[in-house]
Amino acid sequence: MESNDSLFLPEQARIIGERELTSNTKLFDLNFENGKELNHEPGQFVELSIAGIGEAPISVTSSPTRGTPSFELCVRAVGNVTNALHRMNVGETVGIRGPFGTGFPAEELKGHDLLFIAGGLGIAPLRSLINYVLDNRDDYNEINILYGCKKPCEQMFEDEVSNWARRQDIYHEATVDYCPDEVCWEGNVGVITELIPGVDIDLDETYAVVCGPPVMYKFVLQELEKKELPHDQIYLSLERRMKCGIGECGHCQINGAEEELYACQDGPVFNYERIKGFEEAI
Amino acid sequence: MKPESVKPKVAFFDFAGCEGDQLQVANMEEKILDLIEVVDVVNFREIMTERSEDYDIAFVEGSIATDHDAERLQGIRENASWVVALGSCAAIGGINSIRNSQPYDLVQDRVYGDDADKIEAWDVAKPIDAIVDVDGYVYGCPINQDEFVHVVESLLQGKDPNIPTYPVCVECKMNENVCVFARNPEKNAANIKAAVDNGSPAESGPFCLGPVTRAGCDSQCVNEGTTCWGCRGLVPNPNENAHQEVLEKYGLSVDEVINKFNLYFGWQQEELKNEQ
Amino acid sequence: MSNNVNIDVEYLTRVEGHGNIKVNAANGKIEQCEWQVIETPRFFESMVVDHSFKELHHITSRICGICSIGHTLASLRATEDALDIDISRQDELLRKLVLHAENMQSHVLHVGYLALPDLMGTGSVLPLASSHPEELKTVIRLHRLSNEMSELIGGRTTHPQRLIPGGFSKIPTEEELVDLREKLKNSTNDLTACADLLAETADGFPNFERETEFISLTSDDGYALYDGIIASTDTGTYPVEDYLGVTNEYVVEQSTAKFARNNRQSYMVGALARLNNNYDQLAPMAKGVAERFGLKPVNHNPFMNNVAQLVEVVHNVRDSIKIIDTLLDEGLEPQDDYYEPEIDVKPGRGVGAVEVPRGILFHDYTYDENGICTAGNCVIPTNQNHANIQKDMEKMVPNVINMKPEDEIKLDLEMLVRAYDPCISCSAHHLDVEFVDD
Amino acid sequence: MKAIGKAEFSNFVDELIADDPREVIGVQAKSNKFAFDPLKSAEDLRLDYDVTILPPKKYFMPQRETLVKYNTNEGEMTAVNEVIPRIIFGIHPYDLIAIQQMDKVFEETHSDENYLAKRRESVLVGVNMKNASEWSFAHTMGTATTDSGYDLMLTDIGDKYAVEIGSVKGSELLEEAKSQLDDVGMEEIEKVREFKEELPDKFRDDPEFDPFELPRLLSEYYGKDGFWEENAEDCLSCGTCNLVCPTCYCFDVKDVNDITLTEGERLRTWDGCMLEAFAQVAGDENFREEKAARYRHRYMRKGRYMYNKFGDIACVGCGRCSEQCVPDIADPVDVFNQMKEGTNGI
Ligand SMILES: Cc1cc2nc3c(=O)[nH]c(=O)nc-3n(C[C@H](O)[C@H](O)[C@H](O)COP(=O)(O)OP(=O)(O)OC[C@H]3O[C@@H](n4cnc5c(N)ncnc54)[C@H](O)[C@@H]3O)c2cc1C
Ligand code: SF4
Ligand code: SF4
Ligand code: SF4
Repeated sequence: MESNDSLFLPEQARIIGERELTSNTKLFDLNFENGKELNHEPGQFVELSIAGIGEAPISVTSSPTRGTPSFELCVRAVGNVTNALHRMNVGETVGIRGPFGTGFPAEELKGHDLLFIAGGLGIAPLRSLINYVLDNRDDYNEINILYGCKKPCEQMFEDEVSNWARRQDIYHEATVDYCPDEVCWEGNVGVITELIPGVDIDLDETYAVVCGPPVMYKFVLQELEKKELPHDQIYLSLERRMKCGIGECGHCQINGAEEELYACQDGPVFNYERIKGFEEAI
Repeated sequence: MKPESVKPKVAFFDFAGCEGDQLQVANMEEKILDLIEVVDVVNFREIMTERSEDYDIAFVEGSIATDHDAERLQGIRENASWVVALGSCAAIGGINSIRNSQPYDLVQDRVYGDDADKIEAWDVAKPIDAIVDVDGYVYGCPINQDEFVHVVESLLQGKDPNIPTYPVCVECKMNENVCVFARNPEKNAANIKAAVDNGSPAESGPFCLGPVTRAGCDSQCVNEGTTCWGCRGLVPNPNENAHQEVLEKYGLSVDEVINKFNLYFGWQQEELKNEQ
Repeated sequence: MSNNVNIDVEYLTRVEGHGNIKVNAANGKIEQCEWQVIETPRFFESMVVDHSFKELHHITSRICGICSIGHTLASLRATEDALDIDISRQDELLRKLVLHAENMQSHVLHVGYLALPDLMGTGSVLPLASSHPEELKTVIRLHRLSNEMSELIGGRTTHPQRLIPGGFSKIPTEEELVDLREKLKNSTNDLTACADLLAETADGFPNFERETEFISLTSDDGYALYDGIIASTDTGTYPVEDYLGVTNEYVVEQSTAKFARNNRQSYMVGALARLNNNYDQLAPMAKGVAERFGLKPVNHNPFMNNVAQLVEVVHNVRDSIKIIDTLLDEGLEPQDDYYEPEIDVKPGRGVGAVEVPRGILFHDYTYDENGICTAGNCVIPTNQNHANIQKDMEKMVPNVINMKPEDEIKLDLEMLVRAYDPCISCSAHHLDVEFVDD
Repeated sequence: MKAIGKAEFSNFVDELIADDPREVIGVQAKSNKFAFDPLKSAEDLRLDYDVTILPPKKYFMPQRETLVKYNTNEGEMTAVNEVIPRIIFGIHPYDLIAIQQMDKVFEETHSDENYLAKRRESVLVGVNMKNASEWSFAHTMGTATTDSGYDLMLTDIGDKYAVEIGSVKGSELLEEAKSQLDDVGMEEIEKVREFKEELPDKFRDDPEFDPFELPRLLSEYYGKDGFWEENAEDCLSCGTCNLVCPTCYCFDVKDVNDITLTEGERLRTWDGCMLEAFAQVAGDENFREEKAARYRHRYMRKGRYMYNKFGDIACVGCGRCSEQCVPDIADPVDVFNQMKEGTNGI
């Protein structure tokens, strides 16, 4: 970035596509006005900005291998910026800064077995890596995808998910915490941790990649612990409050016994070995 | 989001209060003209004759202390999509709640003497959210115009206004005031020493409620040379005990501390007690 | 014309607080004609009890947002009287200045935003934004000037902060005063424009007179606002301490506020009363405006109160310039930014009387040896006017009842009440208090 | 080193106030305290102050700063960087060191022009401490003097100020006072040396720790049962200790709109990690909900994080937090001593 540039001036991106995924989550397809590419890595995020409302960090959910130069954001309406975005229409513009942060180590994972564990909206950042891996299928070994939601209507990317289920070269399991009687659901019922014991894990070869709501991590990690998966073979993507995305504002700092990390720069993707002693992390 | 072509209709109502908050709105001068660009003011008894029962946003000023007022407020609630408490009397009971801690027969007697029976009012004054659901709050006695604008602007844009949850000290420090507790070091030191030596301070000390009061006023009273009186009410999680200790350490008696907390916090303290 | 009249104005608009007008006439005979005050009581005289002398002005300022500066000053004067606190001449001049600011703000608001729409036949000031944009901007400019002035001296337009027992916590700088003086001088055109505007529309005021008593402060030192003694057009002067003997408040069924009477069944306070008592002390330019409207003492048309308010605005501006000149000539004595005067606390009772926009205001406190209030009493101008409003209505209705349609009668009555600029929200307290013996 | 008579120095400052296009800032009395404020006259400059209420960081990272302006109708956003060139008189060494730490943050993380441009356009005139606040422990932190970070550095040596030149900017500023400058001899150099030698006596003598053990001590105390809870018990979560600290720079960003909803600004404002909502995210999740967690976090920042990142201990010992914390619980000496004594005892 040129030194005369403001770090805080977003670039304009136009909404070129919009799709409802669940009652409160939408997928947005965006294109920079100036035609440039985002050039992100799976697991990185952008600061999404709406003038008059504010900014929010959002993971890029599309894989850099697909659909470029446009990129996709999967956004749940929970607050000011996200609600405002949901009210916007195709053709309107938003501001984008980024991509920021350290994403998944796609290189390091090459040649290994992968176990994806996604809870709810956690699928958003994972989808980027999953599709990246599928587009470079030969570089990776076995692929397991576990995806859990509260209830069937909250499952997202149904077409892609059913594609995973159809593919022979992927092991995929979906689960919901509960299923209302009137809804037809073919997957499992129960929390996502219940799926983990059923997965065959080659302890030397498997990397687990986990993303979900804060409460999920503790229980998933307990299950992986039972499997004795080495800690440095687990990657997690964490959420924190962020006001700049670039390591200045101080909000996303996580303190540990020996060191402290910034979710926006050192993360949002962390190796579990590195943060396991951090009381504040999980 | 742009304001829709149909402007939202805004109404102002007042109950027991000084109407100083509506005056703050009237005092916006030219900005009022901007305001009526984006909303239709359909009811503002203080400055206009027309009135309409058809409105979207109701700003309500003043506390509730009679059955008649409570019914009127319920009517407003039914008509409006959004009810916003305007000012401390409506939002937290405000100065009206001073009397809540006084025995009601004494209150009546002091003011109306033998005619007390002619007066019908509740034994306590309540903020409006004790009667109806409230969608937004503009704190302050009087309200801060910028915050009012922010709340209106937020409502129009469908976002939650950003109302500070931190105490007044934050703004006070940003304004680089000399803290009330640092203005008279000799006297403070003597007080603290006396408290240590004989168990009670020598002289009534300084007081500031800034450390437990919700910010948003830009620490205006301290800027003007006085002290934070607590008019915007308590922060969501006040450390009242620690603050009480501070006030006592600097020389306030327990009674004095209670009196200061009662200036504006009367109703909120009752609520905190009930929660526990 | 209207043999049967049923006027029921609930929550009269464009006044402070809540008041109803009820008129009932059948076959030309009046059955009911009432000015009702229905404000929820707020019990200030009880709220002040047990609080420190340092807090009383803060609490009683909340009696009324519109005259919060006046209430603060009356409160401080009562406290200073009770505790024998002297304030410096500089502080006194600054207080006079801030009182001018409030008086001006309130009058501009009343004449420009509240009364003018009646005269122009609109329901509020808002339509003037498109029909009379220039006139409206003139009014807004004056209004803003007065607010800037009260902010500069009092630290805030409403519920001022800098006014404290013994003086000021913070004072303006000389540069700020020079700047303010310049702005006040430059407002002459706006003042004239306002006078023109009112003059164009003044024939809209009903031609109505009723002889009554006018009470205000008066002083040898000038047009009395901040200090003086009580003066009545009927019965002469009284010391401020004797206010209870003048105000004689009493309870009526139709009102949560009290009514007052002195020599007659009612009396009037406010701008017109002040003008009637102290006309000769007006600034020359203000007198000029009064003459333009043919306003001479003693005037008995309550609608002329609006004109009297405009005259006072001019006086406020001119006298403020004079005060600033004095302050600058004498040189502003600097003081600390967080000044708190040393005060020796002693028991005592004190009365403070100040002319606020709507008339003479009394605060009366008793303190114990720790400076804690044991009793308080406030007599508010609007309370003193209620009876006069009632009497005016009683005279006006029979005159018009067979001559005008109900709508016009209703408007006349509303205008009548509004002419008093009643501040009902603050008038709805106090009746009698037993005073603890000194 | 040069020297300038005190009267000549006053003239020099007055001339700058009158003629220099830049804003001239200096330490002045504010009631019974001191503050950096625009100077109206050299008379008001108080180079004998103990400590200012706020550090001079407010000139490089203002309390409220517009980053972006936008017009919602046209969907246009423009970057804003309002830079007022300034000459700032009277910065104590610990504050100069704090500014150098901030420079690293804003330069090395990214180059943040909103900060850096303001720094570039300022001339910093330091002054060696004639008086110290009773809370200051700059001596312990090694920040009582500094060899860098200033453009000019003054030392009061009686009827003159000794002037050390720290940069080209500094010598350019001195240009205007050239005729009044004296060359210094042994005597003046000796006086400056003596001045610095007497410095340690001005500071409190209770610190028992060495700054560079702090990262280790903090690691030991990170998970210490009850330690942070006890120390934070009376915390009001008021953020005073953050806001007054010369090395605190955390910020919030918010949009402020005008009533017509067309124009608005994105503001950066000071924030504080001691405030309850600092680590709160949507859905009411708060990663540092307890005041003890926030209290610990602040110490981790001061004593370890900046050290790990830049090699600096981010407490310069100014004592502002110690003095201004209303319940009197924010004194780093107290907390660091507790850790030091505790570990000694183990
Ligand atoms: C790295 C990263 C990646 C993410 N990826 C996604 C994603 O792909 N999809 C998605 O839907 N979400 C994602 N999130 C979560 C998303 O950023 C939040 O849901 C979003 O910030 C909410 O913004 P908002 O303006 O809608 O919410 P708001 O709650 O209105 O405010 C924005 C943020 O500021 C905080 N805040 C604002 N005002 C206050 C206040 N007064 N007090 C306390 N806190 C306040 C909120 O807690 C919230 O974190 C991600 C978060 C991170 C950190
Ligand atoms: S609000 Fe009060 S206690 Fe807080 S810093 Fe300001 S003066 Fe001190
Ligand atoms: S200054 Fe003191 S009370 Fe305030 S946040 Fe810091 S430690 Fe807590
Ligand atoms: S932590 Fe306290 S003593 Fe240390 S630099 Fe910050 S304010 Fe000064």
